[in-house]
Amino acid sequence: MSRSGRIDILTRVEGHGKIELIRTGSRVTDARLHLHESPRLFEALLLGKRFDEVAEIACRICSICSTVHKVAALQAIEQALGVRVSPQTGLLRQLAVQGGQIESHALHIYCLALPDYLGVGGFPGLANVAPQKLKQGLKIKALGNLIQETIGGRAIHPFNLLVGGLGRTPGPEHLQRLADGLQEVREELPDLIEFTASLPETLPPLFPPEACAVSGGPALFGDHLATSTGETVPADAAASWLNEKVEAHSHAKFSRFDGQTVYLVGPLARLHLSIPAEYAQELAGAPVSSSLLARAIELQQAVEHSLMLITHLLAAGLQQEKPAAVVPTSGQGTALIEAPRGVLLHSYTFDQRGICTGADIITPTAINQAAIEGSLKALVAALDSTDYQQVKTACERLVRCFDPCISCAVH
Amino acid sequence: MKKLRLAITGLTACSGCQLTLLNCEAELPQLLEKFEFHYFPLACSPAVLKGRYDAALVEGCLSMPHERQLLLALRSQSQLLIAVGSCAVWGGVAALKNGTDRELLRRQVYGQSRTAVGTFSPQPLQSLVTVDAVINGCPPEKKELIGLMSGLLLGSLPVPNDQPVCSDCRMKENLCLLTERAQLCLGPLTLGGCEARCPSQGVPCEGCRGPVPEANLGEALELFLQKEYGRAIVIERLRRFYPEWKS
Amino acid sequence: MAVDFIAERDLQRCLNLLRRQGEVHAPLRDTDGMVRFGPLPTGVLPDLTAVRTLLPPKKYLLHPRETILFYQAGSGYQLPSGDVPRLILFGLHPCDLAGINYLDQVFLGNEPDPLYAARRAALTLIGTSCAPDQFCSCHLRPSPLTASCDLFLQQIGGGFVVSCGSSRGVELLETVTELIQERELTPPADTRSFFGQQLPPPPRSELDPALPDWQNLAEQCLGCGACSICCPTCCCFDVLESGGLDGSSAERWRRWDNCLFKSHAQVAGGASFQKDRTQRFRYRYRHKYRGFGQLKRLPSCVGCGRCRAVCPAGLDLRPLAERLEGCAP
Amino acid sequence: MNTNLPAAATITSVRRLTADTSLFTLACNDRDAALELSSFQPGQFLELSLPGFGEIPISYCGLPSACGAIELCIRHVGHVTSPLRRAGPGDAVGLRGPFGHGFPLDGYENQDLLLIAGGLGMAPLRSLLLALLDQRSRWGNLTLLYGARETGALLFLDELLDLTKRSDIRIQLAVDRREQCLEGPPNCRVALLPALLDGLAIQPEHTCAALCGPPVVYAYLVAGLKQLGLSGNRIHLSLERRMKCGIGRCGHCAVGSFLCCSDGPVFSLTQLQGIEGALA
Ligand SMILES: Cc1cc2nc3c(=O)[nH]c(=O)nc-3n(C[C@H](O)[C@H](O)[C@H](O)COP(=O)(O)OP(=O)(O)OC[C@H]3O[C@@H](n4cnc5c(N)ncnc54)[C@H](O)[C@@H]3O)c2cc1C
Ligand code: SF4
Ligand code: SF4
Ligand code: SF4
Repeated sequence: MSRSGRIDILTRVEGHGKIELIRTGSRVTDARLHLHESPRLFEALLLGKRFDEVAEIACRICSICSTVHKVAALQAIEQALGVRVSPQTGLLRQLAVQGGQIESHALHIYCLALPDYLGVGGFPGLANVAPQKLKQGLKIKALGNLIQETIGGRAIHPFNLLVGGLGRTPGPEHLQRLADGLQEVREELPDLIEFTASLPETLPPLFPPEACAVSGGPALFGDHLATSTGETVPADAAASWLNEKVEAHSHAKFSRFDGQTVYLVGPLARLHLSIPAEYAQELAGAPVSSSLLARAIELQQAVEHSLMLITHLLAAGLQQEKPAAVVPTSGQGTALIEAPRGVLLHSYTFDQRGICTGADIITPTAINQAAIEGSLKALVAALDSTDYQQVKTACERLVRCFDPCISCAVH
Repeated sequence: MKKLRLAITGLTACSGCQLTLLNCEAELPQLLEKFEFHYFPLACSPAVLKGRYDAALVEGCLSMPHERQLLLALRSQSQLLIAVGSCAVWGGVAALKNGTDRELLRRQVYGQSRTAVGTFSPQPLQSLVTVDAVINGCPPEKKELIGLMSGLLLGSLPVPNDQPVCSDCRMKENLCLLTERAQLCLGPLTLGGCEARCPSQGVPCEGCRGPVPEANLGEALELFLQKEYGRAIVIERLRRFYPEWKS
Repeated sequence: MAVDFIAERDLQRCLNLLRRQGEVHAPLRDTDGMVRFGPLPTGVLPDLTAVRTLLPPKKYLLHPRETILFYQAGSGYQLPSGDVPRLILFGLHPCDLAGINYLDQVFLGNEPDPLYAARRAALTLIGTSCAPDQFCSCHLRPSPLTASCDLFLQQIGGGFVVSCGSSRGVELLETVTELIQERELTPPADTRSFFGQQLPPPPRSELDPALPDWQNLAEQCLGCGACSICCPTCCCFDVLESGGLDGSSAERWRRWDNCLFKSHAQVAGGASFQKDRTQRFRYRYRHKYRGFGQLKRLPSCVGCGRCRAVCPAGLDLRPLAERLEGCAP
Repeated sequence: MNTNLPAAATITSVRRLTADTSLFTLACNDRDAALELSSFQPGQFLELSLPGFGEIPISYCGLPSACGAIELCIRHVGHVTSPLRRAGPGDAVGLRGPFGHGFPLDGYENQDLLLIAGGLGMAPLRSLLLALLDQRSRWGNLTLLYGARETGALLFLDELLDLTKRSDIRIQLAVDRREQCLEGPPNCRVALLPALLDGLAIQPEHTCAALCGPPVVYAYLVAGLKQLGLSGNRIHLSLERRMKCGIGRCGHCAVGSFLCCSDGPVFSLTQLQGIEGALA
């Protein structure tokens, strides 16, 4: 005889989700993740929209990752319409995406995850128990926002990123200001990494499934998926490889892959596929819960990478460029980018007039659903407990390790 | 002074308005001194809606039945209910195809599956409850959110603005994209307060803050058509954040 | 007649000498092709051929949005403090000078507005002559407002005829004596001659609401506000106050307002004394062509043409003014 | 006085007059400012600042007082006036004034005076009434006609009832409707305010009328007064407009080519003749 336990809303994650705990007798025997976010039906909303409207609308899928949605959408559109952007635009977009990575990771580490380790309910609690950490987190987060704002015009839903280029190119003084901020933050990151590595383990060791990440381009960018199983999937085949299916208990589609293997995307997966030498030890065979450490390491990488991009841009000398001209034409384009939470795919088809006739958007949290549920089940089994509250707390923490972005998943 | 007890949540939306609050990094410490973020699922655990709230800040529109329940609960438990962001105020991006049958849209995404069957055409909060004040924008301006918060401390609500984006834009002495560049800029029809963010960077206003009072749609449409924008394109653009524009 | 003359090639040196007296601001054509008043970088020449800048010089006297009071519990309301830098506005056309003259009458009459007065005192005005275009109406309708300034540079072939309008102007002229040549010539009249004229008083009769023109204007107007914002003599402002996050401080600020907006005459409960835009157009017209309040019977339009140049709907009050005011517009 | 800077003042007492209207007594913290602010003519107004909320025009409601106390009668309706409902003794406010032109007291010398107030219009007219009674011998007959929505909304009813005991003033009240439970005051009719003019015995060539009320009744009152034979320059009305600065700069309060703040708020009917929207 089984019955389901109380379903609580998930907190300190983006969007609306629940965990359903199934009990057999008094023992919790199974868990299920419900992403019951209200769908906005973006893929349907985009149909019939002209090419220059698609990215503006699509970035509204999610606020935390709006910059990367915008850039992914633009790249897919440009590919479909055969638009080439200047190298400067490419670099600036990369920088904006790195800014998003910094903001999102700082938000997760300091505001959403750290409270779990310090025994408080959220950032207001942190202000009491670890005010310096909160201050540091907010500073890094603000810097990530400033990068996005400098390039995108706004930290959320960046309007300055357009098909073919940018509205206004930031001046060297703006980039220099970013570089100064990045330099300052850079100094503090080794301590942060050490700190996250030193945090006590609170979950039983659960090991992630196979890893999948975008590859073949500069950091976070690329043209194909690479996996820990050695597969290489080109962008235009990625959607069918990810194999999204509708499931009754989730408003987000599930990636079913080949029906056998489950893949993880996101910081741990990315690092797993290219482990930086200095962290090889910490990360080799790391459990799901080391995602906090993974994010701290990625934060450092994002800061380093941003500094490098700025150096390049400043050395080349910034030009005020007009966006590349667009001649509407029919075509299809698919872009892959690493969003903070993992693989993001935007794919569009346009007709002769440049009107969107097909849209497919696959987001990291949707891809991760299978991995999250698998881990939840493993956790419940590992705990083998009748203490409902204990299981519930552990499950919530586990879900947070994946930093799900449910608005993205259900879009 | 006793801290003001807040409920902050989102309905059908992207969390951008709530994130805008979290993006007020400089002001957050001060906010923590004055407000208790009692119900704020995005950032605080646990999230149990309980007791009376001085104010509820609600992001997003209504598109599923359970959201109606939540909104009614927020309304009945809160002294003030504030609609934050264009989705909550106008319907926003999610509502841009409100003219189309929702079931058709649902099937375009989910096929024949019974997933998300309850979804209905997105509606602004005012369609169900009384809203005491609104903050516009997709996303809203930080400045306006902070203004709302400091107003709450005093016991006042924001005075509604009725100047269009063009006014902000002209005050900044920008080049006018509509008259000088014949671009499809929605500045004259759109509620200002964003300091003309987009036109100031040479990007036409996309109307993210919703319509200004007395927006002269007919005449604006005429003007856009003269500048050789097809009717359909103009109408599509107009409806991006506010589905109620009549063509 | 003997005049003081500065050769065009000496303009740069002249500006450099003036710079010693304060930062020089002048019309500059930007990369976007628009002309704005702004700080003149050393080595750059102002655009003296441009007919008008986007915003008039009123932006130096009344900022689009500015804090007028600070409040702190315990110490009460306080005026903003701080130095007002000395500025030299170079290249003001007669209409803009007349615009400043109008603002002076509004903000310095009776009890001077402290912010305005301080900024005004720090301004030196240097005018130049110009050639009206199709939007201008300064030369079609004389104005009782004066185009007075400290120095005026009349553009004639190869240079400028310089004249002083104030003791400050005389002082300034002394600082550039090395560039002054004495010439024997009679400069032709320029648009200054249309200002400072006695006008027959405007008709005392009220504006006729039945004229179809009001309706036409109201229907075409987009309500964008550009006309008032860009007008050198529109100076309606709104005043707002907001509290600080500390719960004990506040700030009061004013910003430019517009008589064509719905809220302009709205009072508590939403009632309005200028309910529809036709009525508000009469208000605008009255202010521009007949004047009101303390400046009753002083028309405020200086003919700079900005409202016509910036109106997306291309609205123009001139034909109406021509009919209603009886004389050439 | 600096035109932008409000003088600091303190609320010394608050009296709730009706459900939505309160009488505030204020004292200036500074002697000079007190002197300036309390030398006014009935019908003039001041600008009242509530820190953090803003500034609003309010008519003087009492008499110029030697000790500098200022009475204001305020209806709680909006952004600034609603929070004033919570204000109490000791609270800090700011004051600028006096502004505008009041009722022409010198012109009223030896005249019979007819005061007509509707609703909140009683606030400035109380000031006028008190001034007239203060120098009672300067004027002829005094009549006050005062109407409100209902008995409970009549402002200063206690004071007015006291005055009815005097023989040198005539007071007639009117309410649109009378609440069931309340017994109305003796001299109160259920009628619209303009109806009180019907058959009123006055000598039009010796009478001046001072009006203050909601815009909607002005047209009816004016028609009634004309019927009684009063000429336009004997009728004075106090107008209300949106105001921001109070000193003729912000441009919001225009009435034709007048500005309500500096040319008014009290105008003679002759001045307003032919001005669109003046009497709404
Ligand atoms: C000369 C004069 C004398 C007045 N005397 C009194 C009085 O004695 N007692 C009293 O209760 N009220 C009086 N009023 C009306 C009072 O000024 C308004 O009720 C008040 O301004 C409303 O402000 P609010 O912020 O509470 O309302 P809101 O409706 O929130 O105000 C919105 C905005 O409109 C403006 N506004 C709204 N209503 C008016 C109005 N009626 N007049 C001018 N501006 C307005 C306010 O300045 C504010 O900026 C007088 C008005 C005038 C012009
Ligand atoms: S650019 Fe757009 S917002 Fe700016 S003035 Fe022109 S139409 Fe208005
Ligand atoms: S300019 Fe328009 S689109 Fe841009 S922020 Fe303002 S309202 Fe939104
Ligand atoms: S510029 Fe033209 S459209 Fe805009 S408010 Fe003025 S008259 Fe109306």
